[in-house]
Amino acid sequence: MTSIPKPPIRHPSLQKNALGLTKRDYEGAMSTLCAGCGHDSVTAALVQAFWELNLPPHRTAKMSGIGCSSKTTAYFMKQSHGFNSVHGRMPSVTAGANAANRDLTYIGISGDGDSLSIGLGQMAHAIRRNVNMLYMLENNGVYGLTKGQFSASADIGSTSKKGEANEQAPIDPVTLALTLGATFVARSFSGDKAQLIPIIKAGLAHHGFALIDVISPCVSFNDHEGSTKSYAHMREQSVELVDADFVPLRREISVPEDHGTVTVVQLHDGSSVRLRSPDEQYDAHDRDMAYQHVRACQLRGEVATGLLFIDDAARDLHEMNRTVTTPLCDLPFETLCPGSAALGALMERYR
Amino acid sequence: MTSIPKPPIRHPSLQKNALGLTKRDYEGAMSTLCAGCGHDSVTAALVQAFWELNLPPHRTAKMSGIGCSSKTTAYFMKQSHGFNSVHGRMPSVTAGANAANRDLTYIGISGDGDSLSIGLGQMAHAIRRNVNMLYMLENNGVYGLTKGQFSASADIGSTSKKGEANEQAPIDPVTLALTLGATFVARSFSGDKAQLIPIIKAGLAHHGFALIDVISPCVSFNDHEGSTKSYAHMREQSVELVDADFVPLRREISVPEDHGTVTVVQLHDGSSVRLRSPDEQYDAHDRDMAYQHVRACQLRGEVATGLLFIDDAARDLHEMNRTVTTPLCDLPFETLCPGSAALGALMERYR
Amino acid sequence: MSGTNDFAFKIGTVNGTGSASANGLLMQAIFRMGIPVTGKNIFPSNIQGLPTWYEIRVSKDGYNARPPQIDLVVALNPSTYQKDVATVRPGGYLLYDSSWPMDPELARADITILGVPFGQMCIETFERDRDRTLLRNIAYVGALVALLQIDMQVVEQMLNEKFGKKKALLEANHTAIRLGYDHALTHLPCPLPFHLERMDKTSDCILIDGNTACALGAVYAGATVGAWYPITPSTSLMEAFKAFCQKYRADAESGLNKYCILQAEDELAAAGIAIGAGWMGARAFTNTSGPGISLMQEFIGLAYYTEIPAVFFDVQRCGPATGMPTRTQQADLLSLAYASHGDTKHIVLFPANPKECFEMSVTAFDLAERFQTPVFVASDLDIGMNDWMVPKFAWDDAYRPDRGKVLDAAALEQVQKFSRYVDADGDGIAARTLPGVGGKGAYFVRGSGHDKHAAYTEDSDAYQEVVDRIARKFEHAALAVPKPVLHLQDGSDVGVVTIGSCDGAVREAVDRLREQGIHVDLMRITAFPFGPEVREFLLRNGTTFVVEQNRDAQLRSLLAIETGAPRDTMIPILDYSGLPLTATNVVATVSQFLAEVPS
Amino acid sequence: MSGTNDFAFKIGTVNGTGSASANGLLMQAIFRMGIPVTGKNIFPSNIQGLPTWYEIRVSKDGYNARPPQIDLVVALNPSTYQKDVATVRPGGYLLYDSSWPMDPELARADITILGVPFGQMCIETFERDRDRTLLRNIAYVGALVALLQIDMQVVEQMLNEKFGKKKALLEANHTAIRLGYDHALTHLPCPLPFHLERMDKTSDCILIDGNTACALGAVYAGATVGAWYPITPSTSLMEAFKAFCQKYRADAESGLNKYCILQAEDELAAAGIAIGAGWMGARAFTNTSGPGISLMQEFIGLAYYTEIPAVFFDVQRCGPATGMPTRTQQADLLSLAYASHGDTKHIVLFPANPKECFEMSVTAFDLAERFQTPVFVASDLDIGMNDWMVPKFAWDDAYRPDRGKVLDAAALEQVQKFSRYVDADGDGIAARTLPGVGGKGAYFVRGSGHDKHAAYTEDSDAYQEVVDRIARKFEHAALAVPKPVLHLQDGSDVGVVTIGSCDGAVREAVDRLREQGIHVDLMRITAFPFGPEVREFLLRNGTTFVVEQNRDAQLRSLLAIETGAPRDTMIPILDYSGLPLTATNVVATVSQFLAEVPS
Ligand SMILES: Cc1ncc(C[n+]2csc(CCOP(=O)(O)OP(=O)(O)O)c2C)c(N)n1
Ligand SMILES: Cc1ncc(C[n+]2csc(CCOP(=O)(O)OP(=O)(O)O)c2C)c(N)n1
Ligand code: SF4
Ligand code: SF4
Ligand SMILES: [Mg+2]
Ligand SMILES: [Mg+2]
Repeated sequence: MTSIPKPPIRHPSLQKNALGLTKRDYEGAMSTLCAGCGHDSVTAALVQAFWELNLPPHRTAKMSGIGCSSKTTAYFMKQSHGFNSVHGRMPSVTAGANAANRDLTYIGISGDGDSLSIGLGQMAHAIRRNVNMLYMLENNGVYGLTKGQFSASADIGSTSKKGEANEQAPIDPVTLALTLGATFVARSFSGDKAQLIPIIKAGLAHHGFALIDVISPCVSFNDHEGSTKSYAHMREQSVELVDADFVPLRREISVPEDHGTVTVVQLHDGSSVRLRSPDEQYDAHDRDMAYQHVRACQLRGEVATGLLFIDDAARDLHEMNRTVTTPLCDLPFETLCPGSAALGALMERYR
Repeated sequence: MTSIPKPPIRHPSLQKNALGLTKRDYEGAMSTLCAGCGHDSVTAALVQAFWELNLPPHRTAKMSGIGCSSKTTAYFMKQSHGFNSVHGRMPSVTAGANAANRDLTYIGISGDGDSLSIGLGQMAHAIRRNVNMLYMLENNGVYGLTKGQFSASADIGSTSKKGEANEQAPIDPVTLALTLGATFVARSFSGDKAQLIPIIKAGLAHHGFALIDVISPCVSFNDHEGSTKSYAHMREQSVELVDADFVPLRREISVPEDHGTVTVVQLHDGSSVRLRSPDEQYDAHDRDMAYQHVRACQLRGEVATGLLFIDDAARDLHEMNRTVTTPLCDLPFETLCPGSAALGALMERYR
Repeated sequence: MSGTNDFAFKIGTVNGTGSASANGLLMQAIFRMGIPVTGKNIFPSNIQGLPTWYEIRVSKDGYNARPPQIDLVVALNPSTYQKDVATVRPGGYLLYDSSWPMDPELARADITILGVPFGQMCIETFERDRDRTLLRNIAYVGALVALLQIDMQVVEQMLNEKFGKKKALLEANHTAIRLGYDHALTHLPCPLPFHLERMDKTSDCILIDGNTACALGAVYAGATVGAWYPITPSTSLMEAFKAFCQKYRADAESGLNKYCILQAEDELAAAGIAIGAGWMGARAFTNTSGPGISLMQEFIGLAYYTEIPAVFFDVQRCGPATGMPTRTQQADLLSLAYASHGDTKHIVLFPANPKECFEMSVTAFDLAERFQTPVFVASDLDIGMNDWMVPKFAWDDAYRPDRGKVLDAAALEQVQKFSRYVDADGDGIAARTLPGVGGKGAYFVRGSGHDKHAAYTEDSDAYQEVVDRIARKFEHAALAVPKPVLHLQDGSDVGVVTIGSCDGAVREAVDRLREQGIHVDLMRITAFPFGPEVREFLLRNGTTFVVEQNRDAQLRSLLAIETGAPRDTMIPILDYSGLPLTATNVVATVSQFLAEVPS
Repeated sequence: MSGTNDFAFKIGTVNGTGSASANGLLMQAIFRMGIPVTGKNIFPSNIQGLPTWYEIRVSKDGYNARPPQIDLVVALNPSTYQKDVATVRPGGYLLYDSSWPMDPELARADITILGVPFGQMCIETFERDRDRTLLRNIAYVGALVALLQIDMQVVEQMLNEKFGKKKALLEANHTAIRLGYDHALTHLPCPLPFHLERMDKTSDCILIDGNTACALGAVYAGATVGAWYPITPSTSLMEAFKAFCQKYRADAESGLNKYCILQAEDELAAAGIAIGAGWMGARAFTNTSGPGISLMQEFIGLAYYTEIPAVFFDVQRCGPATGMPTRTQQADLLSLAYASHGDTKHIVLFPANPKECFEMSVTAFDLAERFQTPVFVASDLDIGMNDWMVPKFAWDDAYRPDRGKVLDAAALEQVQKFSRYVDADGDGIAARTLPGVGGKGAYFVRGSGHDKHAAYTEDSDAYQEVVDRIARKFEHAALAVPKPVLHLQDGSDVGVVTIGSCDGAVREAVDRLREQGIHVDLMRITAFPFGPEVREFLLRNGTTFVVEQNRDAQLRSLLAIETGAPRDTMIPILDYSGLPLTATNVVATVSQFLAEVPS
């Protein structure tokens, strides 16, 4: 019900997947995000991935916290149940839902504020529990919904719309997850469908906790310093016009389909980010190599993307807790209640 | 006021330090921990370190959360103000205290439950803020005060007093802190005074957040599996006698003063831990090398100890926030209140 | 008052020395002699080395409150001799370990001090340090067997049951018992004027604590997901749930678990897990205590507004903040009833003993699903961790869980359009669907403003329509929750209202008052929101006393807010010592008041 | 009622299009014409693309509540035309952007619809997309200048002030203004029957929002540590504090900051930071809204029990859970008054407008240090984020902070022994020391049970002694907090009680009622705990109406609990629409009640 035309999700044809569903069947309510918001691109990629994987929408549960990113669970798969919970606490709600019903596909959507500040502890412990879910961290370095405060992933020196520079070292969800023992760790960019969609499909296929750190620019507030084409620069001519509530309309940022291992992406403010996707030799099964690769890229001023680590042998929450294969919520009461005879016998042990 | 004789903190003489204070002046209330608890050894090491550094007790603030470990702030330096706050939230209280008064020495004492479960987010963000404090994580792999549940640092396969094995991968505070950008990261063992005391002194001297992960065995509940001398084994002859509330008296575990780079320490339950302290070549200024060293030890089944990483150039909370050198709590009101003239002028800007 | 089968004794030891099992042995022996008995454990918040006490009350009339006085103290912890001597009622006895001399200063003319060299005897008799420490406890049991005429056969029988297979151990225990017993018989005035005689008043009863009972209730209610973060005094609830599940919930073929217990990283996560599981349609719960309730406030509000069932056990402890974690109190009443910011109100159940813990635990799961809302069971440390003598629990195999209004695939076929928050039946309860059902069933749960179709809204009317219905839902809940327990007397002089674990002491007080010719109408609150009976009772008795265990008269506040009974018609009788209530203070306040204001 | 200098109009646009500044321009122009004016921003909880409204009320009599009716709607958002048309009062006007045709279906016989092709004119006049979007806002301002007879000189003067240095921009704005103005003059019935005429009623007033005022108060009170986690509608409070500090708190020589603002990782940490700093002796605060208050509950209890000063600003928003973050409400009253588990009670201040925000912000820091306890300032979105016309703030340079009882090194010299929690003066307030002071001053802060010497205790008496003193402390606080504001009339027929931002609407209602011959005594609550005046007022007026903005009559509950006034003598008048209160409902309820029950 927003009045801003959204970049339409293209349907070359209304082609059907194996379930006889078209991509429309995987869409949701109209996005209320800013035009050009990276999060909308991620939503589009999710629609594509779920459609391609022939996943029945009603067998998927969409989980999120609070934030612009967290709102997006409403913008795809309207035939799925969704749970927009409280800020930073989506992981625990998902762990509980998954514990009760292991048969659904769980996709959690969060932001860098939701996951790295208020939600850091919960994300860390969902990783430790290896909850079987795809965890999308839509990372824009700011608190979008509350209008652009720095998040814990903001780069040092990055400047806010109010002009102050961030002083604190950013938290990198990828090295953090690798350190915490995550069993699937990947990174991509909201505009890089060619890379993002396959990674999403891999994450959905992974048995356990799959983290995808998606760089997803906030067109309204990710105002990096130094760039001559940044808001800071535009402000020179028009700051008084650009009131806090003015948000210029933008198109989503996307990268060419067939890029090499290093891609340079221009952001709206004119700054750029270098993405490095792993080459052929890269072994995604070695946690320490993955960590070193990501750090090496960081030191080169590059962002390592792609599927960086996977442990496909790890046991998930249910295996660690040895639960029955039937979802707990489907067990008939008769098989759960010991009954009066057992109680009678038990009572004797308290005498 | 406990009835169990505690391992007396030895005073070879009542020698005075540069402030003319004896070690007694650095002691606190009588410990109420179990006899032989590793935490008491850490307390003794702290007394020694503060005494040797000639730190005036009243210029130190002792901070803690909740747990047996967190109780120990009461057991040293009775002339210091202490703050036993709430479970897992000591880092934020310390950040606030430090923000208000940058001139005091801050020592925070926490446990693995306090820091790695409920307090993970706060510890991570204290690291990010580089709060100028020494953070002692007294790590025993269990929740001692609540009687032995697994903590997030419990080893896989380690079994509880009730006999069940831990399934989840442990969180290692050292690699976590390195990943989060901590500026001082060290590890030691409660009984290894020769190594621990110098590290504590270094941590107190560090300008910024100094983490020391101290392996500090819980004699009552750290019941590792597999060991023939574990409680599990003893239970064979005497389980009914060993009621939940029976705790055998133990002596603290300590290691010989002059051990080589690898030390094997026998724990009360008969299990052992291999400690590796870095050799001469080791460069404690390279974050990535430190990370790799710790991981390499882990994979060899060893625990890397010693001062593992230090960044002595980093800026602390106050430098990042550009606060005045005078403690904020000491600024005279007159220098803080703009006064009526300024207000009058300001009012015109709201017309 | 004290006499045969009607007295109380207290044992003071050091925690971590193994006396708990010995004290349990004593309790159980008396119970097996058919004599009503209660025990109150008064323990410190550490693991080893601090003073700990165990109070045992023997009451042929079945009073289970803390005793008004202590006839005998067994003092085995020199650091508390002074306190212990002071505890003995005039004319009473103190038994101590004479292995080490007691400061004569401490002697009191009006009590008899008896000594037995328990420590010495054990050192002489046993080799291993641990045995010397542990068997000293059995030795004092032996002495009490002689002094109180506990049936030795019963005790030896229990030792056999316990150590039957372990000959050496059995030996050692029998020896230890005899050490104390023989020494007492030969050197002490056995039996004491107050002692035991077999009765038959316990045959259809059990000794059990409330946390175990809550856990058992959860198992019988069909709960499958339990999430928690350890905290005294609620920890043993989840430990019991796990033990019962291991016993009753292993799948016949696979041996896999028909339950999932998650130790969360904190209480916020524990609440989130329970809510996530409740949303999925599993019966889920979490157990905690005051500090956890504070941390769960945000999630509680979410479950209230999104209308998701979940059960929260609050085993209340003493004080604000960390307070005294090993002491009891009823001070979370306001925090629970109106938990979370904004307009909220919750169903809270108040068991008075372990039997009600078992029953209300089941009721809580039914109410949570029926009203699609978080339900609290407000127990406390006294109920939760002490052994109470209560009638055996019963179970009706015809019981089936009340799942509330849930539309499955078939039911969805029948409806044109599914709207999550529409009040079809006028009872304020809207039908829900469970994730995975498909068809028209999908909807979006959000803690943000939503209309009756569960769609996002910032429209005043659409928003109010939903919160107004939720308010209506609670009016219906007030009629569905357990009714207050009334004890009425004709020609009563005054009304007394109480709650939870105050029950025993207040009923004992009512009897004492009747002996004084004062007739009291008693109402025990068992649930919030209050049903009409509560208001009626308060209005009927012009002035009432409200007995509760907190400083700020929180129950009285709830009564004033919800029933409209004027605050000042309710006189608070408050105990926030952290110890279980005794009848004494209640009797005194009421009789004194009536003396002043002749009705 | 509407007429010259007495009417209201509403502008409907799409958020993210820059209309806020244009609306501000309108408000300020009217204000500078000397005419009392208020604006209410009704905005969505997203960043771009959703409907947003701005209501401007012009009131020669100075009424600042939401207007009872809207005379003119400026409809620039096609997606809300329907709603907007319905909003216009019979006989009123709708002005829309006729660049794109409006569905004739929407027309209403009883209103006049005016069209101006704002969009088209801007497209024709300006090149850049952004200018076309932004200057469209200035164009509708131009039209309103003509329709309402806003003083064009004032407007142009303001544009000059704003863009003086930027010629091109200035040009563009003047052009845009003229576009709207000229088109309106030639095609529309200017002026409308209700319009503006210069007055001199605003010369000693300002236009300011409550969050800015709270922040300014914190600066003047000498607060140096601010900790927060962003949340609507409290975010702008810390942003304003930062801006003021940058202006007033740079050290003369070094240029370094004489303040420290920490953006915490969450609200728990924000509370912890404020408490840590308060313990150290700095004046510290945090600002949040409902969800944050829920998350801070545990820390609040810690500060209460350990007696540490800290100020908490709660800018209340609408609903339980996330609710409607951009709507207003007063529904945290119970959550604040008794925040945290266990027996707790807190000082809460209730400003009614930005001026009181400034003053109570200072008072809050004084009370927090004097009573060594957390103090809450309960504002709301309406006060916090809307621009209010209030008298200029004044400051007495003789003011010095009340630091409460703090023993410094010198004072410690004088005492034998320092015991942190001893009530030396009988006012329930014990002297504290600040860390670092040395000498006898050191003590150990613990949230666990402690005695009056701050030593750990599990002893009932020692524990009770401390919590009893804290209770006494709050009896004294009740006498020290701001008194209620009373508006009494002789021969009054009924009493009305209200709180916070209801003030304007209720006072307007009182005037309307007086015109109907109904005389009302009005009491506005400004603080909790309540002083004796509150109880007196309630008892004096047998029946009172309690006007508040929440569903569950939370203020009435607090009054029933704390004053003893029977609940049913207080008739609730509730508004929880999320929008600021209007006088209408209050007038109707009171007059109707008196009609039924003739007094
Ligand atoms: C408990 C609580 N605190 C604060 C908020 C306010 N809030 C809403 S979203 C948000 C941050 C969102 O940032 P992020 O997760 O990065 O999402 P983004 O908008 O950037 O996509 C905050 C602080 C809240 N809703 N709840
Ligand atoms: C909010 C809250 N939840 C739970 C508790 C109960 N509790 C006290 S200490 C503790 C764990 C302590 O473990 P750790 O930090 O490892 O300390 P240790 O006793 O092992 O030294 C817990 C869960 C509490 N005090 N507060
Ligand atoms: S504010 Fe930023 S993150 Fe939020 S919707 Fe707009 S562009 Fe996206
Ligand atoms: S329980 Fe463990 S951690 Fe706690 S005091 Fe005893 S030995 Fe130490
Ligand atoms: Mg973000
Ligand atoms: Mg531990």
